[in-house]
Amino acid sequence: MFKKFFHQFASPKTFYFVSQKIFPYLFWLSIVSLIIGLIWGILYAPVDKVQGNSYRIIYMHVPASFAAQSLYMMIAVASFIFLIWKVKLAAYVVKSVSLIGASVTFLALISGSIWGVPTWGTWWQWDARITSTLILFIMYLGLISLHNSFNNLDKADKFISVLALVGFINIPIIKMSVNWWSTLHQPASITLSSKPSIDLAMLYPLMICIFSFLGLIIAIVLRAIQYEILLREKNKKWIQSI
Amino acid sequence: MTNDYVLAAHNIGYSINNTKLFKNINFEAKKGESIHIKGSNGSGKTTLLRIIAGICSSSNGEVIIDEEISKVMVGHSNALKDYLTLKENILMDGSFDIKDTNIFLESLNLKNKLELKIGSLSFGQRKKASLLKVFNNNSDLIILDEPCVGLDAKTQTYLIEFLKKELAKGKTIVYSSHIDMNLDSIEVYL
Amino acid sequence: MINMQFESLRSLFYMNGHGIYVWVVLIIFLMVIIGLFLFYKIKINNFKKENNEIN
Amino acid sequence: MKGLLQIELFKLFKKIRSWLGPVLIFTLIIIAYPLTVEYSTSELAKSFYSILWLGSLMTIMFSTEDIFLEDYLDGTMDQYIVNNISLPLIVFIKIFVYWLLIGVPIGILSFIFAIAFTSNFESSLLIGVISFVVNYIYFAVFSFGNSLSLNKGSLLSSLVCLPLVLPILITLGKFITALEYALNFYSYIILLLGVLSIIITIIPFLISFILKAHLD
Repeated sequence: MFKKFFHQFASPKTFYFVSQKIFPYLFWLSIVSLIIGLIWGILYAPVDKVQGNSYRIIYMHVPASFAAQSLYMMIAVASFIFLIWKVKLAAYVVKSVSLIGASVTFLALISGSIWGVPTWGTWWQWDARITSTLILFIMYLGLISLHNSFNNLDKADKFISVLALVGFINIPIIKMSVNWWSTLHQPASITLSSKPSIDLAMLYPLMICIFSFLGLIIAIVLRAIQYEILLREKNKKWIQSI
Repeated sequence: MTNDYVLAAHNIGYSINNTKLFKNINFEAKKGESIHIKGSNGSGKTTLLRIIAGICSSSNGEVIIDEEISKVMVGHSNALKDYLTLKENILMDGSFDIKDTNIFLESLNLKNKLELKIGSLSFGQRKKASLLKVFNNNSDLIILDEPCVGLDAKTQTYLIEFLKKELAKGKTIVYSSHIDMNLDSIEVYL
Repeated sequence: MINMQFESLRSLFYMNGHGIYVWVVLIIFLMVIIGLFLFYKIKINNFKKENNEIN
Repeated sequence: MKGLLQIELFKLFKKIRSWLGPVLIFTLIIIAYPLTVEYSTSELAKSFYSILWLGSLMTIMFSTEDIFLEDYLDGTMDQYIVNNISLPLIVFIKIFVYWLLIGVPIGILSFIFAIAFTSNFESSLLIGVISFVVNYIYFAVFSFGNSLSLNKGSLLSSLVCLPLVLPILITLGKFITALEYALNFYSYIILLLGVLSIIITIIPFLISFILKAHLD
């Protein structure tokens, strides 16, 4: 019963048309609220006493890191569904999210690195969080290159989902061990992690930015999945009539 | 469906990247029968044989083989180790020893090659060496993918005669071949 | 709670010396979003074009 | 089971370059290391451990490159399935055999080199034991990576494996610190043994699933 429902809902065709309907709402809503959030954050939020204006990077950096982690979660769930119930759509999700996830993680890394210049005076710090984000980026790259190296996409789907699940189990282990490792060093005087009692006036725009960015990324993910469906199922009749 | 079929295939289809390689293949084989799989290059003969052997899984349909039945398969890749001698390769198989193999080694002209590394044998000799698995088997189902490629006329006749005897013994053979092997086979076209 | 933090356009761009970092990050941020969006838009459009030509 | 073990051991043993090569490369890395720094014994001992761990990591990464590739290409793997030989068992045996012929010598060499560099027998003995355990973990992880990228080269597998071995490297660093300052290092050994026991059980099934997908 559940399985039947699941298969029907997860049929690429249904998904294509449903997402086609959802996309514009999600996209424009996220765009508008992201613009509001960014303007609020960059122009109107109060200045941070310690870091000065450079802290405003937080309105781009934190949404990106948050999305980077959420997208990996999405990949893990999709791979699980693919491996257990053999739902093809889930494999398309894994494939299309991995590229977007990599770009978002790259965004998180580079914004963090630029933020590091005025606050730490260096581009790169072997801080626990940065290191685990770097590893996350490498994991995304691994997924992308693994999928790209196989001509037989059915095989590639299986490999990428196994790897994604193994990576998912590995993420908390990496976080723990990296945290553990960085206690060897002198703790940085200001870390990204310790936001000393963030002001509400800073927090509201941050929240808006986080969620609207996530919404925007999900809208793009929908597009990416649609593209993947078109590409993989181009022999199907319904696609030829689009 | 009666139970005396050793091998039965129903509506087998195989597709790569949503492109169908073949579909709706049906055949059944009893003991003592053979099946000749025919088709042009790239039509999926090897894939079909691999599906029958249980190495690949088909995209649709199913192959029913009695679980009790033991199989032997010789494909394009001959599963021989270049860096080992012929003797070591034979012993590695585990299922038979040199004594039983002696007759076949003599008739295949491999007797004096036992101590040579596989790497130094010719293509035909390697093919013969990989066919030893078939000559010296107790399996009920024999799967052969282009067994005659690279064999000289004498060995071909020898192989065909051998297979005829096996059929008479009640074994089942599934093979693909560009050469007609005169085994009175059921023909399956891809 | 909501106050404009900068008196002039000049101080907005300068941000007490931190402006360059903030604006560079903003540009990269927007570029990645727009890039991803356009990437898939173009790909889908190309696909549809080819699809229509074939049929 | 015993027969399979003998066969795999024999196969690897006969391929001398596949097991002697990595052991030699490991030796060369450790011997070359003092030549790259200015001579001073205390300095040498300081980063000796990093070189040791990275040396064994690299060696094992490189030595597992064709652990499954050969059997996949020459059709031996097809024969395993046709003959109903359990694939997880074969995978387990292969990893074990590689560890026996490459990992164990590297562990012994680590012990010898540790004495040479630190001249502390007890800690060197511990290093040797840890090296045995960690080498097995490396073999399992890199076999996993190489089974994924089977015929696509080792670049991909190193990309895949890096995040997986990172926690191990960090644990090793912690272990060395504990050893040097005479803290309680047994917890790290237990931790590594725990990881080892999980890996020994899970990896063969994971790899055999992947190999099966490759044959499909």
